[in-house]
Amino acid sequence: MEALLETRTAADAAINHELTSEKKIHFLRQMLRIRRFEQTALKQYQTSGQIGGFLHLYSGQESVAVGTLSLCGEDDHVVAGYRMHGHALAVGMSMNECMAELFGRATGCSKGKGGSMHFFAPDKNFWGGHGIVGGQTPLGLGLAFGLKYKGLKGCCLCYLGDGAVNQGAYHESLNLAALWDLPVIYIIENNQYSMGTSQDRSSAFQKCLAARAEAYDIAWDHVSGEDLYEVRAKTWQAMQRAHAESHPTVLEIATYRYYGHSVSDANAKKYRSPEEIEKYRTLHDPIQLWQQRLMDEGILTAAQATELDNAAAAEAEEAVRFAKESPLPNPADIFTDVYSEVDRQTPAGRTGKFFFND
Amino acid sequence: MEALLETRTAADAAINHELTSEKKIHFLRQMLRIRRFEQTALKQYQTSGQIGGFLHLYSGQESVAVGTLSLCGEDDHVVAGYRMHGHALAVGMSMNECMAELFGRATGCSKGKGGSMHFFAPDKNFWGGHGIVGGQTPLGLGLAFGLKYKGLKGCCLCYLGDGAVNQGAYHESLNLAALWDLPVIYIIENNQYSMGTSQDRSSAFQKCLAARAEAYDIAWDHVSGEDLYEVRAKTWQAMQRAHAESHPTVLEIATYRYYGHSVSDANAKKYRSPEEIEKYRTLHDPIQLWQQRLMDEGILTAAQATELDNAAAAEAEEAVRFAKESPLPNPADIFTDVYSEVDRQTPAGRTGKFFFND
Amino acid sequence: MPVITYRKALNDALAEELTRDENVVILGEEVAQYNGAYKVTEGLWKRFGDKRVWDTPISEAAFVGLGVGASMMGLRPVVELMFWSFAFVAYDQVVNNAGCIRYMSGGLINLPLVIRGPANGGTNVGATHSHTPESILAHNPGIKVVCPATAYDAKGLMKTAIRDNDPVFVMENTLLYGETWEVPEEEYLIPLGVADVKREGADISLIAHGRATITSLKAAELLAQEHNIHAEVLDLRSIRPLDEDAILRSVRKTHRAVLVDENKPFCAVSAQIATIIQQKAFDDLDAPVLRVCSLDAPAIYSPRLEKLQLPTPERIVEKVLSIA
Amino acid sequence: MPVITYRKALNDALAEELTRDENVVILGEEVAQYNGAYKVTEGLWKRFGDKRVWDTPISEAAFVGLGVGASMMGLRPVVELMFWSFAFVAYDQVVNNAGCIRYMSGGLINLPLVIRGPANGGTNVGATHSHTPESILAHNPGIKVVCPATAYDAKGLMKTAIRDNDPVFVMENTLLYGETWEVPEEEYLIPLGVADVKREGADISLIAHGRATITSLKAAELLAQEHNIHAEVLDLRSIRPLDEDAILRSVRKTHRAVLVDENKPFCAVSAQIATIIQQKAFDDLDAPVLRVCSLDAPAIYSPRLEKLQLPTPERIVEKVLSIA
Ligand SMILES: Cc1ncc(C[n+]2csc(CCOP(=O)(O)OP(=O)(O)O)c2C)c(N)n1
Ligand SMILES: Cc1ncc(C[n+]2csc(CCOP(=O)(O)OP(=O)(O)O)c2C)c(N)n1
Ligand SMILES: [Mg+2]
Ligand SMILES: [Mg+2]
Repeated sequence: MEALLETRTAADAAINHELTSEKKIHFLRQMLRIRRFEQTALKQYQTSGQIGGFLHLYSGQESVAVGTLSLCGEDDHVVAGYRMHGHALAVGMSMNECMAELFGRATGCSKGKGGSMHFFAPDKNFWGGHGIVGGQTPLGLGLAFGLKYKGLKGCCLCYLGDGAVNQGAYHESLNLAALWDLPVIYIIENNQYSMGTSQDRSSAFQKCLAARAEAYDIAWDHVSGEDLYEVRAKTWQAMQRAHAESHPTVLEIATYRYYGHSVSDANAKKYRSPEEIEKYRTLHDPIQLWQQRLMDEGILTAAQATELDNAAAAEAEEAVRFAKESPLPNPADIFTDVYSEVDRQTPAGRTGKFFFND
Repeated sequence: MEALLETRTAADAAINHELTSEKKIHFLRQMLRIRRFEQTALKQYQTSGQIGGFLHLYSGQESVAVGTLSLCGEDDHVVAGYRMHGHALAVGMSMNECMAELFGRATGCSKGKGGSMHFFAPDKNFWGGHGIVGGQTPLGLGLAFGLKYKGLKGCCLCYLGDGAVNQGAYHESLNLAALWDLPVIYIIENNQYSMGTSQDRSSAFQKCLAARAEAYDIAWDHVSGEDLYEVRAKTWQAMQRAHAESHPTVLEIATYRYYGHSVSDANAKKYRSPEEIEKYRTLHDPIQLWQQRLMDEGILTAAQATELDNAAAAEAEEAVRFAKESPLPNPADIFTDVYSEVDRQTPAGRTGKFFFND
Repeated sequence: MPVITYRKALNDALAEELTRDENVVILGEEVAQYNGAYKVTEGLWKRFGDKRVWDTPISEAAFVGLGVGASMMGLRPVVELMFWSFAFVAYDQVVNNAGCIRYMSGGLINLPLVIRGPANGGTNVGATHSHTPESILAHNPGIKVVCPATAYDAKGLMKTAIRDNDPVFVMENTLLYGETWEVPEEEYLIPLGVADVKREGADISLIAHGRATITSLKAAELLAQEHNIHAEVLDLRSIRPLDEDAILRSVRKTHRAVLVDENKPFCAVSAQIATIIQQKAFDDLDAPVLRVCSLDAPAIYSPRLEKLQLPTPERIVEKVLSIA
Repeated sequence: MPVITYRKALNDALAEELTRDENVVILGEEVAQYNGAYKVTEGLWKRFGDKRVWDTPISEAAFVGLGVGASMMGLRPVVELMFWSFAFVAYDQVVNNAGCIRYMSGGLINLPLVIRGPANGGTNVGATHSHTPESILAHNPGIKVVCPATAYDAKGLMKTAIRDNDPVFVMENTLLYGETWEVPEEEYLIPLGVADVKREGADISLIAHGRATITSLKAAELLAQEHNIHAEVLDLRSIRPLDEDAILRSVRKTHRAVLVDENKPFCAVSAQIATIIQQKAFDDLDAPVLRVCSLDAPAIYSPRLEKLQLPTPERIVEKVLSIA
């Protein structure tokens, strides 16, 4: 199948054309909130000693989560990898519950049990947050299967990285998605690196990673992550195909991450030149570009932009306060949330021995 | 990459042109030996009660193993799935050791430890015989890696089925083969069914299964298994690419199996019509077609053909006698061949406890 | 009471639950049109149609993960693995996605998923196809594992498994599929976590699960007839949750135990049981807890040899005599 | 004697073996140009070049299987898993291809392969990244598993593992990488299957492996200072082959044992050890064999809680006091 036809200019696409100014400004607000949330989390990681494990920052990629997820309706579902703070905030999770999760607090979205890689909000159709590279791709199939089974006109957006495309589970998923016509959209966030490995050193391909979809007769498209309008326009095409025809799509969105792979990436400036990073930060930053665009469209002033940014920063600081003041889980909580039946103390949860320390 | 250019007619390809009559007749002999070996094994399975487990018959596919493996030189290596009696005999394993293996005898190629799915002959560059669908595909990578590492101008022929292409390990292997330029040739023996599932119900694709190779920028070709000349000509192109340029190839060879998936396939004539099977048996049988071809070329008489067939049948009967007269492994043999160091009673094999029944 | 096969009992359980709950859906290789490699799903596709019974490609990671994802959406998928051995190509989906997501989400997610299929040696299909992964799977908190030994148990446990709100892995046995037992016509459920005394006895406890229970019953018969030793046979049925009380009750009565287990011995289910017994019934024991496991090598193909590799009544008797 | 980190000891072992044998080749994610996610392979790519040290894509099934295939050809691949937890996406390759091929070929094939990487909880990376699969892997005859607890052991065991002609899985620990121990400059090897008494004592045996050994040593110190109990600390070092004699020797001396194990308890390594002890030292035991394992839930993220989930010196002391 051919790459999808492009709408003449992305901004003119119906899905963008109909946007109110408020909506457009809201996208900026969301991107700024993600950026500020993460900058604040990073600082806390480095200074508070209260955040552990990994912290995979999304900075530079905000337009992907915000653009694609802005299109979701009631029956659209989402599942992602471990670099998903952006997606979590974009689906409407609060900074408080996310920050508290990083701090391992009982008030965290996962009660402090999941950490940075494992945010969940099923009430917002957000199914995580998964740490095993590519492991979420069959889950995306299952969510789409559930939708189709129930006769709902929704789809599943399933995110993965440019390195994750080389996991077997993803390929098995593509075949099954095509064979069963499941309404799943795989969104490859191509930030050009998997840890310290550039795309050229990890993947063999012809046109691009998304074009591998042709092997399964799946539609695909390549998208610039710099342009929120394009992200929305092309994602919407895929979502319409899913909603109307129950066909899968693979989208590849070109993007970039500013920080290292995780906070402890000692080589963050070795496998990529500082100049390369600087170039992306200054010339290709999706937030700056969107802000400029809104100013060019005459619907945003510099002062308003600063205000949004300040509000985002303040919200993040407030989330830190919330997190720090929140209680830790109790040691006994280690044993809850393992088995549903045990938690609810149903007859099934009271029969037999479930835990084996004693 | 485009499908490989076809030589004008396969018989004219240099690799076929140079064949002596003896060689051509030898191919017929090998195919007949495989057919007779399996027919005899099937009868023994059904009557002797001494063969257990699965028996995946290759009847109908003989031209694939004989054609492709006829091209192997000293540094070419082979690994296959579980339907590999044909490959085993084609690389030069004896009917005796193969039949004895089916009978679970100590004289079997794997001492009765492997069974029908697990024939091995490392001395003939034959690395099995693997029962987990697709599990052999990374092994093929490793054999090719070993060749390249040692600077040998060989390749690895790695066989799999049309159902196996949907295993994740195979896709991971294709990417790695392309990325590292490993001299491995994946040969998809497309007999149109994986157990009771037709190709259309198991795989989504555009042109054909081999064409999925384009996703990884790997060369591929589609081959008719009816024509031994074509099998050799196209496989040789791939092998030259591997030998000279260390590039991988995916070949898909169209073929058909006459029997059920395994001996106990109760539905063998349900998911395919008896007419379909009959059509292949009478009009497309690679052995009959090759025999006719050699008669047309004037290098084989009907009498000679009968003689070859009788000799093959007699050899198979003799193999049954050999197997039946061979000893079973001793119960103590259950514990040998687990650890190399233990078998050889090296200091490492005599230190610590390895087995835990007592 | 009707006498039916273990296979039919499973088939009935699936049919009843498909009928009862429209969210139950069956997935797996050859489960629909082919009627199942071992015919456990025979007739279900014909009866319940394309929407409820799905043939998958040979992509275990994808379709097990699909089952997990679908269970998040409130379906109750019953995923067949043609052999439990094939879980190894889907191990991340099985252990991490089925086993850990509830926990990592702080309990926001339920995964009412069943994965089922045969998990046994003894059929001469070689080492890679003969794994008995109940021990390595039950190792993981978050996962439930049952191993029915009879048609009656198979049906009752399967129905309960499908209604359970956690992932339950049902380990069946190809050597039992064709065996018959009495199974009532009325509906019944067997709770997970309840062991079953399959034979009473006062001299020694034989504790087993799955087909090893049947072997133990044969050994108990030999012991009674030839040695006047009256063995109690306790069938665990459920590995996790585990009926520890029943184990201790039996051992406190008999003061001796031999554990019978088709697992390879190292870190087998029986190692866990032995550990529990010696810890909690230390003063009740008149002899060490002994085990009869599969002989500790990969499954051998050779048919006559593989018979010896699994626990046999003779090996059990011998072990019992060594301490009784 | 020089004092070096566990990480450096491993790095030295790899460098020495790369130098000694041209068939040794290192494969894994980020092992070359990035110097290893945990820097165990630091400098090796620079020193030994593209031919000996290979960065792989994130395709564990493919590159583990590649390692197995290459070992058939006589290479001695050392495959890094960035975390042993990632073995679960390559489990078939690990268990069936590395673990069973020799057997199924009737001994025609040797697989001199090492798979190595960290296998521990305690670093707040969540349930899926914190598996301790030594028990489930050592479950398989055909596989060897070692769990070094110190820099000295890490170096000696790694060098032996690389020279061994069977697949050896080396389980390292990210919490130990930065810890230091004395390591001689002269070359040495530590045989697999030999446990090490890390502290002598007559009152009770603490038996452990990997980092649990270090925790046990801390507990032994507390026991001596605060309770005048002299615990012997036996470090198994090698899980399979296992030094059963050393275990029994220690228990026959002390008559009491507490097993310390970062595994989740069900079918843990410690369950196997307890089973062996009660079987073979039944009459020597003055009390049941007890265990201190990780708390039986998936690994929790919350940093302060995860500290409590792993065995602590305090939990060990408490358990010891309950029987001593
Ligand atoms: C199966 C598996 N292998 C390896 C890892 C370790 N790992 C985590 S993220 C990562 C890189 C992934 O890169 P990419 O898919 O491009 O996503 P990005 O980090 O760029 O967002 C690796 C190797 C893992 N978590 N799971
Ligand atoms: C991972 C795995 N899943 C399932 C099976 C069971 N199985 C064995 S062969 C087979 C069909 C394979 O079909 P195909 O690849 O077309 O090969 P063919 O049998 O036609 O030669 C299946 C499903 C297996 N052995 N391994
Ligand atoms: Mg990336
Ligand atoms: Mg086929």
